[in-house]
Amino acid sequence: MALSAALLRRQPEIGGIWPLLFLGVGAAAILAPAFRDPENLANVIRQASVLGVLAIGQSFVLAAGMIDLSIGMIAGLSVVLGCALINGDDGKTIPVAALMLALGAAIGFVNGQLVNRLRVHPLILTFGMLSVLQGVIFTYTDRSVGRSSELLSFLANGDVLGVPCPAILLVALLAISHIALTRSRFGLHLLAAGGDPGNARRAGLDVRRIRLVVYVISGATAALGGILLAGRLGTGYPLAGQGLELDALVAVVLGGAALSGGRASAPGALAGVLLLAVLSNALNLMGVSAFVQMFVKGLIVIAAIVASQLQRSRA
Amino acid sequence: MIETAGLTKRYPGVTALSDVNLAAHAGEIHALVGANGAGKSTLMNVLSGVTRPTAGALRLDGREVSFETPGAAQAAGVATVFQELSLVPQLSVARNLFLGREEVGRFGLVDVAAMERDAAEILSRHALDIDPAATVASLSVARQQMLEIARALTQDARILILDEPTAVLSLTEQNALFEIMRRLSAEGLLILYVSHRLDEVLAIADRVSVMRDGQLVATRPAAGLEMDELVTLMIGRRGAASGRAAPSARPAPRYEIGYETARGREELSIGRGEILGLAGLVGAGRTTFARALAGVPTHGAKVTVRREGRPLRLGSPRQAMRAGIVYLTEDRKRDGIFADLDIVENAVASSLDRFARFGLRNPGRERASATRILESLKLVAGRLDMAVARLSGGNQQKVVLARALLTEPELLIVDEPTRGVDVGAKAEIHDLLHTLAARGVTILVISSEIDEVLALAHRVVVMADWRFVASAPATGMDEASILLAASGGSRQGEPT
Amino acid sequence: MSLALAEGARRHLARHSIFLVLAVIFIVAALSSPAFTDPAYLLNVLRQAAPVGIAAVGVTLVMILGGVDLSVGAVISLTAVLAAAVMAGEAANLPLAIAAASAAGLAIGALNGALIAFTRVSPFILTLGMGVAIAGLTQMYTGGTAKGVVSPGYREFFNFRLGGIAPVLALAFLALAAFGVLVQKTTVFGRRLYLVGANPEAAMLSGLPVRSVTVVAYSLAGLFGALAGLALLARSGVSSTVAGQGLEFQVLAAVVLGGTTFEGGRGGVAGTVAGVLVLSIAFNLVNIAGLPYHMQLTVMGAIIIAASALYGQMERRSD
Amino acid sequence: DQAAEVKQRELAAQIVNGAPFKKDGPYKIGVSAGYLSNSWVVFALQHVRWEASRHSEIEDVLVTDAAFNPAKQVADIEDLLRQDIDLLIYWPVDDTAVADVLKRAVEQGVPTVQAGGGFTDAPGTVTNAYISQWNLGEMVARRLMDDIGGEGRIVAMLPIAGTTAAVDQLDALETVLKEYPKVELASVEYGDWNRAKAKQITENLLQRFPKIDGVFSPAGQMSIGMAEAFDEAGRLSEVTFSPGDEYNGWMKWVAKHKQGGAVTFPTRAGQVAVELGVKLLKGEDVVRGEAVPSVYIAPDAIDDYVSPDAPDDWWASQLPAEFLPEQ
Ligand SMILES: Nc1ncnc2c1ncn2[C@@H]1O[C@H](COP(=O)(O)OP(=O)(O)OP(=O)(O)O)[C@@H](O)[C@H]1O
Ligand SMILES: Nc1ncnc2c1ncn2[C@@H]1O[C@H](COP(=O)(O)OP(=O)(O)OP(=O)(O)O)[C@@H](O)[C@H]1O
Ligand SMILES: [Mg+2]
Ligand SMILES: [Mg+2]
Repeated sequence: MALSAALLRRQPEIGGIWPLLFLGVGAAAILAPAFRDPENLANVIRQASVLGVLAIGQSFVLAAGMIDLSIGMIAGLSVVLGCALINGDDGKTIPVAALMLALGAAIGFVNGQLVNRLRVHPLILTFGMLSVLQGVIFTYTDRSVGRSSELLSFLANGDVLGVPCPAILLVALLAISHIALTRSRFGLHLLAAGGDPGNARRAGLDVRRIRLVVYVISGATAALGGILLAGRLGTGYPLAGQGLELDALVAVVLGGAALSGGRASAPGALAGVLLLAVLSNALNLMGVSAFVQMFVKGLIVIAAIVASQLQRSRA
Repeated sequence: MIETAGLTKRYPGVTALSDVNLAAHAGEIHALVGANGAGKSTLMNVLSGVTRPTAGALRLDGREVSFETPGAAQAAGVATVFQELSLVPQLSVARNLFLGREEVGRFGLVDVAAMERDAAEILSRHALDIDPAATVASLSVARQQMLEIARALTQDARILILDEPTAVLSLTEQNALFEIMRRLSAEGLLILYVSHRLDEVLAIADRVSVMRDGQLVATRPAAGLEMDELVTLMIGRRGAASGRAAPSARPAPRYEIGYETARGREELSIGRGEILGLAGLVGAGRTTFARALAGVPTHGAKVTVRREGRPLRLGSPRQAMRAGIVYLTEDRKRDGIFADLDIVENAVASSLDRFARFGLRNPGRERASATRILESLKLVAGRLDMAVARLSGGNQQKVVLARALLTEPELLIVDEPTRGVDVGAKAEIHDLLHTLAARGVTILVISSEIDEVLALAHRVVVMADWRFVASAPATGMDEASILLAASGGSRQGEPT
Repeated sequence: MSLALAEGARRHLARHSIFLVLAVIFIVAALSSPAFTDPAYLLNVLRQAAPVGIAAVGVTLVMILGGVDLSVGAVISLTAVLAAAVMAGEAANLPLAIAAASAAGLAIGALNGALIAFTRVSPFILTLGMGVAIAGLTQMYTGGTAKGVVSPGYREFFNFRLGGIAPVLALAFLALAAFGVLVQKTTVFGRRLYLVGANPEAAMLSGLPVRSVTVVAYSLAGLFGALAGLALLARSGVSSTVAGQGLEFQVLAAVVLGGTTFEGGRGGVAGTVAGVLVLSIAFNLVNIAGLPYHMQLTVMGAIIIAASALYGQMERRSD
Repeated sequence: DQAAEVKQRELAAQIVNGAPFKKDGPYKIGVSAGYLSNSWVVFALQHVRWEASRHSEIEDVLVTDAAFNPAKQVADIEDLLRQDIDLLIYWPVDDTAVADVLKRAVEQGVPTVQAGGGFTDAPGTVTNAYISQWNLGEMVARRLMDDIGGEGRIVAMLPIAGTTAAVDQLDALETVLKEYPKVELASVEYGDWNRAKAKQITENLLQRFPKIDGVFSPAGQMSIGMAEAFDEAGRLSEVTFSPGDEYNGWMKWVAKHKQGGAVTFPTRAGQVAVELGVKLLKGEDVVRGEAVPSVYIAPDAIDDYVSPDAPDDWWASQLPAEFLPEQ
């Protein structure tokens, strides 16, 4: 509570998502008593963790005025390759995880280079990359391969002193990202480059390098999300990452980021993810029909985005 | 200390610079003048690393350099205030001020507090009353301009490039700027100064270089240079100075305007065919008033208008335009031109309906009307299907004017109509406004150049702190009295 | 003067480089399989492309405006099912079915447009959310099984080949595309789309009815989405409640390939049609070449990137 | 392959002790659907509901939809467990991806029943009401081989790449093909259970191959799209269609063209799953897997199954009227 209050004060422009999240949590707690169960709350966090990691990565991308639709498939690739290589072996977990992070970063590097050199709109470029990676995954395997390890499963599902491991990971990532976005020189340059690339360049910033780094971050975080996802699924399912990119995008924008760049917030993005996860969890607990759930999810996204927009234009 | 040798820059279809050899020394204020599109900004962009030349060399202290990026130029000691504002609107004042050179504290983190503290100090040193934590987007254009200058000044540069820094500044700020410039040049800085305000140039510069059609036609010491001579060099012929508006009997009020703000309710009336000049210092609220008058939904400002006693509905610019009220923006790039679209498309944007039948366009009539009016405005352009972004500032202004005129306005509001416009075009625009007024169009002119207001207007109203504080026939006012009213805020003169 | 001419030609080329891409891919296709020289097959490609193509015409209009419509896939699913349900196997119900589907598309489009015009939300996220909501609505309405039986004669009519070669559906697609071109080129509304897209602020100050242009454009996108749903119904009957799922991205790719940018103010329907054809030929080409399914995805991705890169390069040359 | 099939039958015949799951009613059943936007699944779910209505001790059926997302299915099952369900019925997006969470369910004392997919002996799955995709694929393949006389060129149309259905069907087909060296499998395509996509792919196959003798397509939904493409190309007569399933649109086609037939993919699996689950809750023993057999419906017999007035997207079933989905 205190943390978010402090956030609210510091960054009024990202205020929109917090009241909504509190509202959502409050409504869930009242309407679905099972929601309040601490074990359920831990579940919600586990369920949100993969998307949370991806959304935090995407915040950097949006801050720089770019977009990355390939993250779902990067995560998917890291699920499939990671499981295939680890195949249940705890000893291999860490080196393979490191390898996946490097691979994700490398794909991000390619994205960044292509955006810088080809003059293709990043949305189209990364959409093309999504398709390419999907093809690569299917060429590698058309069915679930390999197994994750105990260690990975612990990372994704376990807890330390009652705190879910993914929560610890998320908080750590969030802290680093938030500081990087708001307090580091790189973060400032990122926002400048996203806010007005031409002017940032004239101010002496190396906009191309910034874009490159942003895609590397995005690729690496997507791979990290994939590693978590591998822990949750236990196997390398080829379609595991499908659609994550859009959910991440929605969460980040709900969290106050502008698709036009120059504005993004890691805590906001995470709040957006949590809102979606709470929503899905609470509706499940309330026994709302799956079809109605989908409808409600759409409505909430619309309502949230419209509300935050109205609030912003009033400010 | 800086020299260019055979500098040439070609764009498809235009040679913006051709074989330019410029030499400027440390400690001098070197002015660069020329008509719109002469190539001044292009030259400055090359010097500051934004644009790379097609041919030619650049020497700094005798050593050949080539700036691949603006960052490289800054590292070599070239600080630039660009003609187009180049701040990042979403970021705070302090962050903009130190962009790329942030102060880093513990753990390599940016020390925001220290930056804001230092920013406050720098701002107050330049007598700028701006909150370092405010976002740049919330500042007026003039303040943004001052902020840019302040930013360039903090860069410890050896060369300072100012590309039309005074275009949006009012007199006090200009004077403050000139003060700073003199001090810096005395400290050994080279200042390259681009401006259309020739009197200013002659007053402050040590030497003046004149550009025409991409060529450097002359470099002269400012002392002893006559204005006429300068104009002749610039445009290749003698310029015609625009005359003052003929004093005329004040016409009966046609528009009665009520203006409500947090400061209270103000009234203003304008007659048919009258040119009313609105003067004031930066931030006096002239633009806000004008936009509200033209139907732009505005926070904290409410305008009611009666034309010949009958109230007008002004809920949107569209409604205002239907009622004959048209506003020409002070910020062409942001909300004036449709940069990617061509000249005709820009010119007819507001009057498509007039030429259309049943919602179907009539491109022939559109083009014919646009051509006619653009010719009468003496537009200089290669082709009419050229993207408007490629025109020089003055010609862009003419296109935007053409758009307004095609709607056949009754009340035309022009905000800084000659900002960034060269002397030739400026006189043409002035003449045009006079002609329109003579035809019965009511005109409201906002300008930060008091000279311009005095030259154009029949009557001058001074604004300060969102209120109309003075009103008098132009003949009864001079620079001093306007400035006094604008800064004092005391009410004087006849009722507005 | 000659310089100016050359420049004009280059700009022209840059604006229409998608046609160059189309020509290249067509030549490659024709060389690798004789099928592509057979008019009947080509018209069939056009028929295949009809649902995506028709939707893309509408989406082009909103993208010229600087917007985007990601709800179009869900609109296609909804309207296809809705139309079949209203038809209920009776030819007499046809007009009502077409009207109902069009009205649904129009209403959803108008809602998108109104929300965007009056609250200025990001169209990307709004229409994404709208797509999810509409998909949920469709499932609620159908309970998961696609209702309805297509009227006799409906599919036969659209799949009938005039003169033995030209399927009516392909011609309908061309007609709607031509209509789109006309709207864009000859109407005041069409010109306003470009103006608003190029600079919304300037458009507002210039007295353009920005809001109503926005609402109309999105309504048209919704309507074309509905017509795309009807086309899908004509092409393959009603067999699922998610028939249009994912089509929005094919639509988007086609529109962008066709030279309409996300920033708005540029492009047009003709380019979009070429973009649709490029994607369609590319898909059929990799398919006919017998590449395995996975390679198809990779090749499609590469084509999308390469074609837009080409476009970007031509643009750069021209400015 | 054959050996695996035999082994599977042995495994399925094992007896599961119901005693550890014994519980007094009333019962709450959780259903985790891997996807619901598919008419087969809807019919299977209606069978679950119908069977549940026949047991007065079942007071509630909770349903979640993972929309083809295995991670969401894991989350859904976690959410269902939090609601104190007594029995979990599921059909997976992917078997292995839900194995872990199912194991957790069993550890919490909630019996798990897999409904309608292939048999699995993962520790998290207590019992199966299974339809062997492999078996079905084999039946379909053998019918096709008979119908084309054991030689010629065939193409295969499978559902979404990577799903168990696609994997098992292809495996069965390839196994059968080993016995028919004169049959060439010219191309394997993935039509995503999407009629329009199957049609477009087939249009290209028709360009690629001047002659196609047979089509292996166990999913009737895609078979119709293919048949339309053959028909429109005027090449329907050259080809022999394999049986599809009892998808109504396909059966209408079979009734009209008197070829192909159907190998059922019974939606009744949902019902069997409930029966198995209730037995476990009462402490009775069950088999590890109860096969819900596919039967072959010859083209001549199709009239007993097809509903000419119902939508295409409909399944032949014995559901009582009040449990049929709305038309
Ligand atoms: N990026 C560009 N692409 C094409 N032409 C350009 C570009 N930038 C400038 N030009 C052209 O180069 C010429 C010189 O322009 P420049 O901006 O240097 O003029 P200027 O002297 O600064 O004029 P002003 O007083 O209006 O600012 C003009 O004809 C202009 O249209
Ligand atoms: N009536 C008003 N209500 C609230 N704020 C106002 C009002 N009038 C002016 N302001 C504020 O004062 C600032 C300066 O106003 P404006 O830009 O209209 O001044 P200006 O005289 O045109 O100055 P400039 O020379 O900067 O263009 C603006 O940021 C605006 O927000
Ligand atoms: Mg200039
Ligand atoms: Mg102003």
